Amino acid sequence: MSSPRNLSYCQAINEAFHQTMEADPSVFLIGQGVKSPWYVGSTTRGLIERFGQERVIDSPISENGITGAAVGAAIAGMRPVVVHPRMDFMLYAMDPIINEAANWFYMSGGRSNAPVVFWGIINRRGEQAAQHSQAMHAVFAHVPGLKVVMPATAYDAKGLMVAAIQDPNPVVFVDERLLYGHAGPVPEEIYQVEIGKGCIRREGCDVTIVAVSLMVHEALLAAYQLAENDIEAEVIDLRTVKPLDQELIVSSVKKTGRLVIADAGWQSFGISAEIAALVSEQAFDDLKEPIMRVALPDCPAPASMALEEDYYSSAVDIVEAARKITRERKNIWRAR
Amino acid sequence: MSSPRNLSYCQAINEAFHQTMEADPSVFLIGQGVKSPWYVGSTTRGLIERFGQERVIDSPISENGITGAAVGAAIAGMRPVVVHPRMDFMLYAMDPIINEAANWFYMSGGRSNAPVVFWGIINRRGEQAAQHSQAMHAVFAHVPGLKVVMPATAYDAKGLMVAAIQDPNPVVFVDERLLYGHAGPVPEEIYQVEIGKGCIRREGCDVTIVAVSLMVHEALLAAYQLAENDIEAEVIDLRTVKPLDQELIVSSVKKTGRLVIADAGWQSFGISAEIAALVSEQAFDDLKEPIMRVALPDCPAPASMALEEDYYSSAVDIVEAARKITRERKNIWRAR
Amino acid sequence: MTHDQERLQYLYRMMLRIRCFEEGLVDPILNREIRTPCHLCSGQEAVAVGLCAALSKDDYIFGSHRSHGHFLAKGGSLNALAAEIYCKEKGCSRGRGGSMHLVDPDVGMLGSAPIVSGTISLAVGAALAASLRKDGRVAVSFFGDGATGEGVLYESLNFAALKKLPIIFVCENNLYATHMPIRECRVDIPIRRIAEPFGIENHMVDGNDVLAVYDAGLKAVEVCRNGEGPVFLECMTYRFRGHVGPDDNVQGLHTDIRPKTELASWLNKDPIQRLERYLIEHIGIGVMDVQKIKDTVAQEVREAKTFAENSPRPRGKELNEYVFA
Amino acid sequence: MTHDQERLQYLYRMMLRIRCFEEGLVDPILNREIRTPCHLCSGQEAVAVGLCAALSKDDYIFGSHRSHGHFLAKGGSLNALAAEIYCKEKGCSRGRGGSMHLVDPDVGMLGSAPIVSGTISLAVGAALAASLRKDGRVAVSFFGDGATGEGVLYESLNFAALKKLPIIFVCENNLYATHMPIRECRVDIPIRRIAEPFGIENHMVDGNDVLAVYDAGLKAVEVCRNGEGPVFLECMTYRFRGHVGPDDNVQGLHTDIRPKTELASWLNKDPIQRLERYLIEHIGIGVMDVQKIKDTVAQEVREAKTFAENSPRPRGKELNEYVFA
Ligand SMILES: Cc1ncc(C[n+]2csc(CCOP(=O)(O)OP(=O)(O)O)c2C)c(N)n1
Ligand SMILES: Cc1ncc(C[n+]2csc(CCOP(=O)(O)OP(=O)(O)O)c2C)c(N)n1
Ligand SMILES: [Mg+2]
Ligand SMILES: [Mg+2]
Repeated sequence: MSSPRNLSYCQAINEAFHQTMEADPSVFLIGQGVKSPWYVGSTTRGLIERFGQERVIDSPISENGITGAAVGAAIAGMRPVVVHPRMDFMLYAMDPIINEAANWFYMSGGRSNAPVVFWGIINRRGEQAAQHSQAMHAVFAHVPGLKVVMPATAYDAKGLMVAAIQDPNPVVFVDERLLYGHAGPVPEEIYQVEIGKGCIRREGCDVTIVAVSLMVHEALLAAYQLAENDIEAEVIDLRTVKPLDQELIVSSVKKTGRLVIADAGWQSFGISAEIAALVSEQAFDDLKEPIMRVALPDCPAPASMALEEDYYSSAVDIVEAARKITRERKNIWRAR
Repeated sequence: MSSPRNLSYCQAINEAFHQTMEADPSVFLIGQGVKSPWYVGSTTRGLIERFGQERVIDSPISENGITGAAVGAAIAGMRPVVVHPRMDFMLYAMDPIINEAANWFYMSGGRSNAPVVFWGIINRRGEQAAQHSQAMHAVFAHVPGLKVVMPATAYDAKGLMVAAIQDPNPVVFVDERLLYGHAGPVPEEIYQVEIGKGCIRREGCDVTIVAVSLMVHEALLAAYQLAENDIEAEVIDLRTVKPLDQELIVSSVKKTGRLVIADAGWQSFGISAEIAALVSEQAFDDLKEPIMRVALPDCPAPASMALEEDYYSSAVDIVEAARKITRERKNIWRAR
Repeated sequence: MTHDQERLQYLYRMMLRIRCFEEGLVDPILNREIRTPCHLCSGQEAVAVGLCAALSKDDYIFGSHRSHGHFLAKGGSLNALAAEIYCKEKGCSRGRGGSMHLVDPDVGMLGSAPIVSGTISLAVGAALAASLRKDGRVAVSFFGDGATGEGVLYESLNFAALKKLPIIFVCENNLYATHMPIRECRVDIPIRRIAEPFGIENHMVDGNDVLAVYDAGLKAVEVCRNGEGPVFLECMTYRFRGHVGPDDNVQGLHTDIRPKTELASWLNKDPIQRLERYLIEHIGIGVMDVQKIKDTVAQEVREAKTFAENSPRPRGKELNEYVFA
Repeated sequence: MTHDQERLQYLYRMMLRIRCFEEGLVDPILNREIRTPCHLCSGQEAVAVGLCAALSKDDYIFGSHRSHGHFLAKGGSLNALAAEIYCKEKGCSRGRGGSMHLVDPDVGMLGSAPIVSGTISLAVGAALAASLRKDGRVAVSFFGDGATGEGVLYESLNFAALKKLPIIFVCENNLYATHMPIRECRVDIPIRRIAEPFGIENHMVDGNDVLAVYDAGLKAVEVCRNGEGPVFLECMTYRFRGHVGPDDNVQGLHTDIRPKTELASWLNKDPIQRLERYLIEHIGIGVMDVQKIKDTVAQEVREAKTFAENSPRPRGKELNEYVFA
């Protein structure tokens, strides 16, 4: 690979589009706001100029119909990416995503597939309240036939978008508007980050922190703080929510015996539950302490910033959770 | 209470409607097929004759609009029940259910509530395939602001429907077409089964089986078979999926030390995951064995009956799971 | 328009094949040999056949819950259809889909599915694909009168009109959606008029006259290939049998609320008999020739049934195949 | 129609209150005192005010993302609105909702929400409630031209027409949906025509003429109260400010693609100035009287701002309140 430059998360996504669209004329982009940075930041910069309005289709406000059209185009041999500049809008499009796309390959007995990317942006905070802040990756993860990826870094944003576009199946690509400015090294050439594989962002032996998307950064912050207290946390970045990289998670917990899960969605019936269930099935004998979950409470997103502060979790909560299950080291905490 | 008669599950639901509509003129029924037994069995028998077409509204095929109208009517002071004769159709109505109803009370700061019942029928098997077999209770359970109930018996079908209608919040009532013929004692008068409370259907000390809806019956069958092998299973019927009766589950597992969860939805990221996570958080020290989950594989529903047999789980699978975690009694099994 | 003999015989044979095949399902459904829900299109064959005859093999169609006819009319294999309805491994969807999921990409039958209106936007997407590739293909979406209740139809009309996509929206108005007469589903204004606020060319067609459908189809295809699509066709027709299965009344639920006289009057307009009379009386095809077609079709259908019966069931251990490509 | 002085002054005062209040938000938005996304309706006040003036207090309305005007026009409290926009505990939604969730059931403002078209079906439901209770209420749904892309609008039109519900669909056609001119969202046919296939009475209204809106509202209300609803009104108007916040261009993203000349021509049609001229030139209201109204309104708005600033923030430990009733 060439030496990587630093790109922001949204520039990385933009590069994924430029390169996949260049490489394959069947790739196209459709959805609300593809030509408006208000909606999608600079993820689509230069695409219309380069590939034309035909392949970069800013659409009427018709989430259901447009998403269905993307699915149909995929069935007819194209590789569409359909964007929902807020995940919340996808609630209008559940029929084509779940009833049609997710089931399509199976119910045709493998005779027809739908290689479509459902790109949903989590766009939270900023006193936008309940209908404009939702993270719904857990809903899609529950549905057979869908893959769900959630990049935390610029490198993964590009590599997972490329992988999603090139995958023969419907993939839900969920990114986080709050990460758009986050920068990191990104190779120039086109590459995939393998769907279904997580990675270890930091090694440690005392506690495993499994995190995803935004929460990976909080987990790393937390690990740093924990290290100051001689707790060495291993931080796993899921990258893909479905299918889960079970092996990576389980083998880390087998090593550390302790698990904190950090998700940016609701806790109840969320992805943190599946990870907890998985580990308590597959690493039962190795678990030394109860599994801790750091995720959103059973509450819609509030508008008021004062409430948002309490609503969203951060490194502090992860540290707190990790601290609870590393209690034999309590004396260390006390000492400081 | 008067001495109960035996009623079928669907007659019990029918009685809930007769009695709540009689008691409260703001209760009304709307949706696809309310006047067709093909859609809703005999759950609506006699309602039109008694309450008129105004309060028993068979609707155009417009799940989104009709569900939204039910939500709006609730906001304007009515108590609508909106039926989806197959849960699969609710995917068109996710916006009014989730974006609007679930968030409504919160985002109005408690100034306005939406007492609506979203009645979704799981209608599976019969070679109906992927779009006509789905159970999606886990999706709704994930969403703050929604309650989710799933009766297993005729008694609960009536009591939970009454409770759902009389609850000031949006409640998702999920029943199972396969149970419509199941009969049991049902008191004549109007009564509620408390939302949020499960119950113990069978006491036992060796293993806890937490089940819901259809799977309660499979769990009881399994318990019977297990008892023949000297394994005494405690069977919990959740009745309500959200909010979970945490105390009941946890205290049973504290007693038995073993847990099998039997759900009729998909396993991955499903309700069985939340229950497993809950127990491994709150009864960690009491758990003697890994938690076992019996639920649907990560696969859409197939048409072919031959595949259906493998797809759906039953008492056999529960017995198998329970057997695995009662391994110190393995000798008993071997002996037979 | 005038039609050559060969074409006329083709239309006749194809309608007959659908009818004969579906009527052959009645007994196996009633005796539970077939369990997958079958929505028979008996009486409506002219729409599927007339429209598909106007298409080329490469063109795309999407169907609904009632798509045996669409599948066959577009050129799908009778054997594969029969085997699918028996939910066998040699079915067009390998027994995973059943009656409501019929697919054969090789002949442009991109799929059918029972969520009402669910495939309309997919057909728009196929038309979009054709338009992006400039490959001259046309897409057809078949749906019922009941589908006019679903918002996604209007979203599809709007987007297709905006982008001038090569798509024909074919509404088979059989006057009922399950137990609901269309008058309880929408006000009494012709369905085709829903196309007007989107500026979409629209026509009412006698859906029991296969030649009328064929002609309307040819014109619509031409409009679409000229980049002047979409086109909306409302085809008036009627189903001779139950909403699902042979007869909603004999299957125990008594949900067919259609007046007997109404059914009788439509039976008089049977599209197959109509074409048969036309062939004999106006085209001069002999009664014997017609009988020969009938015999051939009957034979094909018998063979298909045997094929289906002899095909193996999917094996349980292959349950999880085809979840991902 | 002729209008009495009191009514005219009311219309003027109400429009001015909305304008003055919203213009007062500009600085606090720019300096980030206000963070909740504010979709200002400056320029569109006549629609909210004219329509709501035709309603009684008991009638219902539902708004959208751009509903400060609807809330005030229906009689919502200025203080409660201001406090909500500051996301304070004394806001109409206790700071949980922000600018896009305005509610006051006591004056029939049943709610607003930013999911495009999301509240249209809710308004249909409120009309259904009124019709079931036979309480004579009318429901109004306010939505934008962009909302015509969403299928649920058509489902709502269909059901409301079928049941003759007392609802007025008010489309505020301001020619743009965020960065998209309406011509990129649908073909060039008047929006109001979408009501036709459902047999719904529909009218085009000058949305910058408050008297025209008021008169159309009165007539529509009468139609609805007579059981002959629904009615669809397309009100042509224009927003003077950005899609969200004061100006889409100064806030960094430069997404306002509207021609300057177009904006200028609409500024000339400012509904408030228009009514002001009319009051002075035709009704004989004195310039001093107008000034007095302006002063009163300015004072109210100042007080509301102070009220909002002095209201406490919601407390973190009350985060989970109001999840369930
Ligand atoms: C979204 C959805 N809602 C409801 C149903 C149940 N359903 C199956 S067929 C049907 C009627 C369809 O009527 P129409 O479109 O006129 O087709 P026809 O059966 O007359 O061919 C309905 C309501 C469904 N399959 N999907
Ligand atoms: C379902 C949905 N899709 C997209 C959006 C993003 N969005 C917010 S406002 C808006 C434009 C609405 O335009 P219009 O209805 O004309 O109202 P206007 O802003 O002009 O008042 C859009 C697309 C949304 N809020 N909800
Ligand atoms: Mg029909
Ligand atoms: Mg607009």
